[in-house]
Amino acid sequence: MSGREKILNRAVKEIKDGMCVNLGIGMPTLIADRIPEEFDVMLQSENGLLGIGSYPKESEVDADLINAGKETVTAKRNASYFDSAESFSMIRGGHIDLAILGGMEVSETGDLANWMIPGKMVKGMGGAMDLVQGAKRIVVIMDHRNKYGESKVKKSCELPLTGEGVVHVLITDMAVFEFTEKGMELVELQEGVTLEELKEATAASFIVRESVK
Amino acid sequence: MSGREKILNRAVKEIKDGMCVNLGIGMPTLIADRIPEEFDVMLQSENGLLGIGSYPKESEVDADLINAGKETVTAKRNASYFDSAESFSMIRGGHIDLAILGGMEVSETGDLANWMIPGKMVKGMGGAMDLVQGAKRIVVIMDHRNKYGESKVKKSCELPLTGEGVVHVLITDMAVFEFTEKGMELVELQEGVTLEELKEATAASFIVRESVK
Amino acid sequence: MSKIITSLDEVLEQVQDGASIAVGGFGLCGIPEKLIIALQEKGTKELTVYSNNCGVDDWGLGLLLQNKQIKKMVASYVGENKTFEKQFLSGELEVELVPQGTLAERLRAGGAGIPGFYTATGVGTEVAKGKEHKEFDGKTYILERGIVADFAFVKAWKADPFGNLVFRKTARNFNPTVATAGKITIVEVEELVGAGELDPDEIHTPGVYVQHVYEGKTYEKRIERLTTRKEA
Amino acid sequence: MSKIITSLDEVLEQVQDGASIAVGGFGLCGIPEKLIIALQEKGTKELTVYSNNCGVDDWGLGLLLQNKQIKKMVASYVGENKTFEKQFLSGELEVELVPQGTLAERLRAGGAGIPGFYTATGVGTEVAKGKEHKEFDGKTYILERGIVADFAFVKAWKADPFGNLVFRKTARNFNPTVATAGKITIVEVEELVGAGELDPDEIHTPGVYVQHVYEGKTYEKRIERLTTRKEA
Repeated sequence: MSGREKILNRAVKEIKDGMCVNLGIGMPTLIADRIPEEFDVMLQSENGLLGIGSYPKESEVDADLINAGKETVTAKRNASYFDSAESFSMIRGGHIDLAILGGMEVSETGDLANWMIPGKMVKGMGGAMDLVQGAKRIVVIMDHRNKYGESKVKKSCELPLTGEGVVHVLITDMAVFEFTEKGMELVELQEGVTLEELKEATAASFIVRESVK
Repeated sequence: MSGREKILNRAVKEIKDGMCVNLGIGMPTLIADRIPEEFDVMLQSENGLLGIGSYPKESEVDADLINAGKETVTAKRNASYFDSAESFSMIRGGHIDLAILGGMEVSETGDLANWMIPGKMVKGMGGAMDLVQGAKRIVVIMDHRNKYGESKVKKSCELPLTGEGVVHVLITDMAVFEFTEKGMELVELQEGVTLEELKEATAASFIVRESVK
Repeated sequence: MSKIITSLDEVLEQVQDGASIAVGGFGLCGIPEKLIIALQEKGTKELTVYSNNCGVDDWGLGLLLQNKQIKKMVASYVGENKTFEKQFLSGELEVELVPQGTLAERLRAGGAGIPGFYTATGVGTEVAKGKEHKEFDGKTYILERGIVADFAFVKAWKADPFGNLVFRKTARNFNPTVATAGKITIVEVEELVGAGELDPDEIHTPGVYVQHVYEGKTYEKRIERLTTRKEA
Repeated sequence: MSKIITSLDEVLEQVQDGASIAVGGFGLCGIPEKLIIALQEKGTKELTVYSNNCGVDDWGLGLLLQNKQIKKMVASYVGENKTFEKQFLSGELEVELVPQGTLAERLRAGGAGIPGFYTATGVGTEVAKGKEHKEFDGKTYILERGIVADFAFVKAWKADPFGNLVFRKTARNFNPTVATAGKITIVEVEELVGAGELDPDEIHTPGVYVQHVYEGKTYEKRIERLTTRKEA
């Protein structure tokens, strides 16, 4: 199983029946297909749709119906459309149960950086800064290391922050961490990863939950 | 012509074709019937209706359709319904061209008191404080004197204020005043009233526009 | 995961003495009749109620007043109610009068995760006393706080099983605003429709704000001021 | 007093160099195509534009960029546009990046007469720099300002002669919010309907916010990312 597969398979377990969920652009979007069919889950798209359906058949394509990644989509049963102010009232007001977002860096205090790299062209934060402050639970998914093999799980973020102390759960291809009052806590190792390997690969300090030892 | 008739006849002249207008509860509501039929005027009701129609025929009465005075009404062509937050966005955001409100006292600096009398049971300000701050133009209509013959047009209000320096036009049974940078300015005398009578009946200091002299 | 409930009693079990409740309606129009009656029967006390009005003596929130269940009332206009007057004058009832637009905006802000906002409404009046004043572009405004209530009681016209709501005419009023401001939002409707039967473009309140939906029977819908013109 | 206009040129005469314009749309979805093209043709310069995105190189607000009409862009995401990148890096274009929800709320606040509000969005980030911080109930928030623009450019689906608007699906997005935030709001629609033809319960934007309505023909409605699944 690829690292990405491991991440997605673990991430989907965060989604419970009945939840309203926002999946970030990119890798998080792929989680949609893995949600158990028997679940009643409403996916929110911050441009103004609660109840994202599958991609349309070619004959169903509608330029007036896109998701936050600007992809053509459909709406599922019981969906609703609304304007952008309403959409972020939902998000900021804590009415979205869960947001799953991609990350560039996560710090041991739960800071998240995922919107810009200094020196590179700035694209903008879109709705990410609103989501990390508003959704009830923030799950970040990302590769544990960058392409140079350096830890993306840091003592403190080097990239500009998206939010400070906002991450509840971090899921990487190596492990799953929760951020609690105790600090950053390892709660699961991905299959085939040892605690020693993880410590080697991680710049952040973390505590190890009893169940993992 | 009764004092009330004079007030209503003069007040309706403040309404121009194409305006969106809020008429306060009580005497201002009576202005609706005097708006020229050829005018396209939309009356706003702060409970959530733009485009108040006439009172319903008995067969048309609908408990779900009332005005801010809790009277059953109808909706006219091109009307819209909306929620209370939206209704006051319209008002507070300056999208209502004109509000005509009743008054208990008006001061020479344009303060308005129209919501409570100390010692009497407080009923509440309803939407009056929002209207006086939000509507583009505030016209107050009231009798010039109270039942004891005392001036309701004061140097400063004795009753608790609804708004400070908010009145643009004051129409009484004796005169019409505008509030400008110059101060309170007499712009019209009601028929049959002399300047001397007005001065006698008015506690406030006012200047007299050239055209009235 | 249907949100439909067939009895209000069970869900009202959650409403404990001392709870705060935001209640929809304007006058007697669009009030959650059934929820108010059920709460009267339950007898929960020491309530803080946010609602534009407080009903009349024998209907709407007046029923909870009569039953002495309300400790504090936050409203913009309370003029139609003798019970209210008595309890207020005797000091039994605490009252906070809030301009109507400020009340609507405070509920909207609470629901939208906005803890405070500035408004010119009330500047220079008793409403401004004790509140932070701030100038923006040369004009003075006061700081008002968002309201989040433990519960929201909402009356809608139609709902689907996800809790998407549609309101009718001016019975909409505070209902959609209140629906966003409750930690637990309970909605009573005249008609429950099947999944997918509401047009997604015409939904006034998305179901994300709603926890429970109850279909009420035979709405009384009292009229406060019946005004008519002659039949032509 | 119909608000219907049959040419955009006349009404755009009012838009002078240096004007600020709030523009609806998300990506290329629900953008006011005709207004943007007409403004490109008019050539008005030194514009400040408030819009979630800035189009692509050859469509939407990208057309105004190409034509060097925009001095300052206030947006949440501008990633799809090489012209933008070039002008930004060369310093020709001033850019203010605003979180999407904060941008929506700032426009909504401006339209609603709220000069400022507090939000947690952006606390601890670059967005918070230089902004007032305030604690409410132990949590830190920053003060954000309402936006009022000289003009609002809106794309709706249907309108009546009073300017009541109905939007379609996710083409609604920023359009209703922007409509409230313009001193002069100009709306283009796909279909103009007769007076009274819109159901008052289903109007998304009441006409009070709208000054001019224009019926556009043959909308291009470009799709940025065509994603499909196989036909069954």
